Amino acid sequence: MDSTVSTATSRKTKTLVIHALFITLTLVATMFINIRLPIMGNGGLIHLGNVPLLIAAFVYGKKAGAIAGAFGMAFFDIISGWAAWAPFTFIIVGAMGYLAGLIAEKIPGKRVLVYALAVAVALIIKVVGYYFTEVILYSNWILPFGSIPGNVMQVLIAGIIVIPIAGRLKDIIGRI
Amino acid sequence: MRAFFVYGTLSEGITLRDEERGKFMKEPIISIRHVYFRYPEQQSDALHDISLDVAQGEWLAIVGHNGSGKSTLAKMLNGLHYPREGEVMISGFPLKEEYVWEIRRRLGMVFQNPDNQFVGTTVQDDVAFGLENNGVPHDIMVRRVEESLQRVGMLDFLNQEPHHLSGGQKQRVAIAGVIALQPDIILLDEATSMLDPLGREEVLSTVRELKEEQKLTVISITHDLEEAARADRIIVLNQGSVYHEGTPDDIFQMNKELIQLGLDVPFPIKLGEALRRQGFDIQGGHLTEEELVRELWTSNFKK
Amino acid sequence: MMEKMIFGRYLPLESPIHQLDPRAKLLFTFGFVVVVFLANNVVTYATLAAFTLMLVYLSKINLRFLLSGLKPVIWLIAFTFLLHIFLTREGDVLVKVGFLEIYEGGLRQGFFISLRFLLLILVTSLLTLTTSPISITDGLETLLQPFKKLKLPVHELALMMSISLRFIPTLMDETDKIIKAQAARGADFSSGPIKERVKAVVPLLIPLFVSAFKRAEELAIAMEARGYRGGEGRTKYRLLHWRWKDTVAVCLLLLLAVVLWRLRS
Amino acid sequence: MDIQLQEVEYRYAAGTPFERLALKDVSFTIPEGRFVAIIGHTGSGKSTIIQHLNALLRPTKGKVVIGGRVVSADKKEKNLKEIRKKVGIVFQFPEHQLFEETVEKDIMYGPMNFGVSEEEARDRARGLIEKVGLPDSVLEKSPFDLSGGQMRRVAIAGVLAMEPDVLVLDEPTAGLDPRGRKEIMDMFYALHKEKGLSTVLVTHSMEDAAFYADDMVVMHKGSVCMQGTPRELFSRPEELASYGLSVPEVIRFQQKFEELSGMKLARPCLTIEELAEELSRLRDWGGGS
Ligand SMILES: Nc1ncnc2c1ncn2[C@@H]1O[C@H](COP(=O)(O)OP(=O)(O)OP(=O)(O)O)[C@@H](O)[C@H]1O
Ligand SMILES: Nc1ncnc2c1ncn2[C@@H]1O[C@H](COP(=O)(O)OP(=O)(O)OP(=O)(O)O)[C@@H](O)[C@H]1O
Ligand SMILES: [Mg+2]
Ligand SMILES: [Mg+2]
Repeated sequence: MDSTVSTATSRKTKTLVIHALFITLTLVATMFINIRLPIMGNGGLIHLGNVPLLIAAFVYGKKAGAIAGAFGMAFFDIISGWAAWAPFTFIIVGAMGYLAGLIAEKIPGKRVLVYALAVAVALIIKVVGYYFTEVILYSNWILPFGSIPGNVMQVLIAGIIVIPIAGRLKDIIGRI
Repeated sequence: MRAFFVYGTLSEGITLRDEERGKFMKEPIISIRHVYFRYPEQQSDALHDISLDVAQGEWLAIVGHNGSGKSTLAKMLNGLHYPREGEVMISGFPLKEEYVWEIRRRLGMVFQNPDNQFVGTTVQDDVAFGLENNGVPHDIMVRRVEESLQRVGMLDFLNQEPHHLSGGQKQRVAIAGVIALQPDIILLDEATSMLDPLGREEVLSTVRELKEEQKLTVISITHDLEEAARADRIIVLNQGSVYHEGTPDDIFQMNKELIQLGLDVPFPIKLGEALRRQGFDIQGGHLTEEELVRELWTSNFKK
Repeated sequence: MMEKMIFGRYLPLESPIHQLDPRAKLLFTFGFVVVVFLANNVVTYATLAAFTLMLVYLSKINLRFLLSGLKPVIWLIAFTFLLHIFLTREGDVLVKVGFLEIYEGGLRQGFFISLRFLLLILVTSLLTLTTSPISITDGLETLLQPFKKLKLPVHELALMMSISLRFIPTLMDETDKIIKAQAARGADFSSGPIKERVKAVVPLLIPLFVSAFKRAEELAIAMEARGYRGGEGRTKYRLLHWRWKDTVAVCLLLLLAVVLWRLRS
Repeated sequence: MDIQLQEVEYRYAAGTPFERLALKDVSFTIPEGRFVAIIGHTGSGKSTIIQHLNALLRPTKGKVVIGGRVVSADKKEKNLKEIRKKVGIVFQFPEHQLFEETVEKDIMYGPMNFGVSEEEARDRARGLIEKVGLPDSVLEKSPFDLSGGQMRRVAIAGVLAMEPDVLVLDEPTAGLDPRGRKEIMDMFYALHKEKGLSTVLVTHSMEDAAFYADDMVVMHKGSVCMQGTPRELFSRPEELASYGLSVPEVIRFQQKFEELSGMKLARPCLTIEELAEELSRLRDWGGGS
């Protein structure tokens, strides 16, 4: 018996806990970590909820990304008065995390470019997904266009933040 | 394989194996023989040829500088990793994968950071966590949760969430979670080091009471010399090996050597030294202030 | 500073709705979301609204408090209303101001859809206001049990949710502490051009994630030391009790569905 | 530079249902060049106070005067950076704030935020790494490759690099082994002496307060309940005990001795050496007869 440290169960437990903490991080970042943009009057508050989900996807892979996004953001919706959005969020943001993770895992090449691609895909899912969600919720085809700029900014800024630090974080956890 | 079901659905903790074990009670409850351990991809051993015994009902303190291997040893005793070489017996079970769940039920750990071991959303959920893991039936579970919270004086906090508790209170809940499983041994890995003095005292006196009441064996890893001085026996670790072992009296006679090991010397010994330098007539080292006061008075003033 | 606010959505009152089994409330809410779409005329919408108001009344939650919690979506509802008024061209013209024409159909449509939206949000809010997050997790776990057969790790998901709930205040505190520690080192999170603001969050995020990794490590060790080895063979401390009241609640929803079905045009 | 707190009140989450009064009517002064210890049991408001010392928190009533600048509830102060540059805070577990790729960059982060040039910041980092007792070679390492105690030292260097006039320490030695504790405290004390740095120490260790501080402030339930020199305060053990605090070992020993012998030493002793001297004086002068 040479590999004396981590047994199969302990890896499973740790994965479970990591997923749980990333759900929390997504929620906390959505609620409390904001960047106020000098543009766009009152709508200039950009939350950073997409940051933990992208980091989960890049550092721990598609499953972590999907779980952090789906549970974390849907949970945010539920507790902050957007409960009707929650089921849609669960699917849309879950898919964002999953695909971002999948791309990061599967596509070879320069990390920065791969991550950028993953962010772009996540961006498309978010914009399209919420457009149709709101079409259903508002029973209207025009109103939902209003939320596109905000959604774009959110994912874009998250991408700008995450792409340079994802690699570093991956490196750091390798050591601790 | 699901051994825990056979002994796990304990009728009040007395299990077949417990009785069987009774025959060998004279033996130490923990015995470690020539144990080596190295973390993966490390150059040197974190534990190097460690041998020691722990007697049942004993309070053993383990001290040593940061990085001396205390936590590594603690985690090994709980089967969180296994020795590369050497033998370990805990509470009658050899430290092997197949017995690890038995061992974990009998050796409960309390860790340093009160926040990172609180699993439940409320106090009662947290205490129940270990019981749930061991498949304890619901009615027994409810009773055990209540009893153990009562013992640590936290019964009034049943539905509190952890962020409303102080560090000391969280640690007492952690202890409740451990004793709910009715273990033989409780292992504190710097369990009081993040607490304020009052919280520290609360936690330690809780453990002390429990030890008397339930004949627990206590192993406490600590940097706090006052705490170590109250143990029955102290083991000093240095760079992964047992450097010295003895009663608090023995250990604290080492004096300067302790400082070299990154430790400190207890106050009465330091004061004794200083007094001797001032020409007082003080015999060997005293471990308690009371002893020192008395000697200081009787042999220097009361003539 | 923000730590106690998070569970602020849950109001621990004593009401018939609070006392319902979380499973009943979850089923009821999911059902309601579907049933809402049955309404399509004045009578059905009125029934639906009355029903919702009855729920609010039963929950003993102050209506004003409830509405104040809806602030983030109120303007959306208003906006939906206006858009429908101006964009639907059905029925008679009611008002004509310049090139803007308001049709009767538009007014009705706008009103109905906003109302539907409002009711949806009210009922889903009621769920979270009357049920603690822990109970919701418990309820979901039990409701999802059948999916275990499809290899859905229901137990793990539930434990994961409850751990994440437990860590919300802890990680919020942590965020607050790191923000302050970096502010004390001169970090500026609130001024300068966008680029600077984006860069300013890096000293917050890296320590936050690193501490989360470390926590995860320690927590997993603590869990295993306490005998956690997956869902198998585990018993449960929290038990749910389905009572006749819960059956009544679910039946009430079915009744509502039947009534609406009958009354819709 | 003096810091004065004048009738400071602080409420967390003011104006919400979760409001919590953490400080009330707190007034005291941290005179330039002094070493002030703040003690009090857990939750008494110590950490809340120190966040007022560099305007991380603004009082909800009263004011804080920091070297001539006034921070108060009604005035929204601009340019707090200036204050933060002058008052450096080492938070509890400062190693949790490290984030840069190398130790050197992390130490340089603070000064560069305050407009110090890159070369100057680098020079400071190089100078400080030795001061905190680490070898030069550490500078190029990632902070995450260090041991806990080493990380703590790097984080401390990061605050010192801002060259503050006032250094505020919130339980800076928690979790270290005894040698580590002593080394770090001695380092702060040396800085205090060398540079005349005003130092504020929040601690649970009565020994440290007795040994290092010129003045002490005792907190209880958000108010200042005792103030004075360590010698004054530690001669009132009953009062301290009523606030959940104790006295240093030396004092406790002195009390035990006085009780047993019925004699009284000239003054409360704060260090072992002092106690031994006083005892020998007592013996020579009369106790021994
Ligand atoms: N997960 C790990 N991987 C690699 N090395 C490790 C790991 N954990 C500990 N070590 C190393 O093993 C040695 C012993 O560490 P251990 O944590 O047991 O010390 P300790 O005596 O508990 O110290 P402290 O007083 O700081 O808690 C140290 O040199 C440490 O760097
Ligand atoms: N972020 C916060 N939100 C709400 N209340 C808080 C917050 N931080 C502290 N408090 C409350 O303010 C009071 C004072 O807390 P503070 O942290 O200043 O105490 P302390 O003396 O530093 O305690 P310790 O010794 O545990 O560090 C406590 O009652 C605490 O619960
Ligand atoms: Mg350790
Ligand atoms: Mg504090």
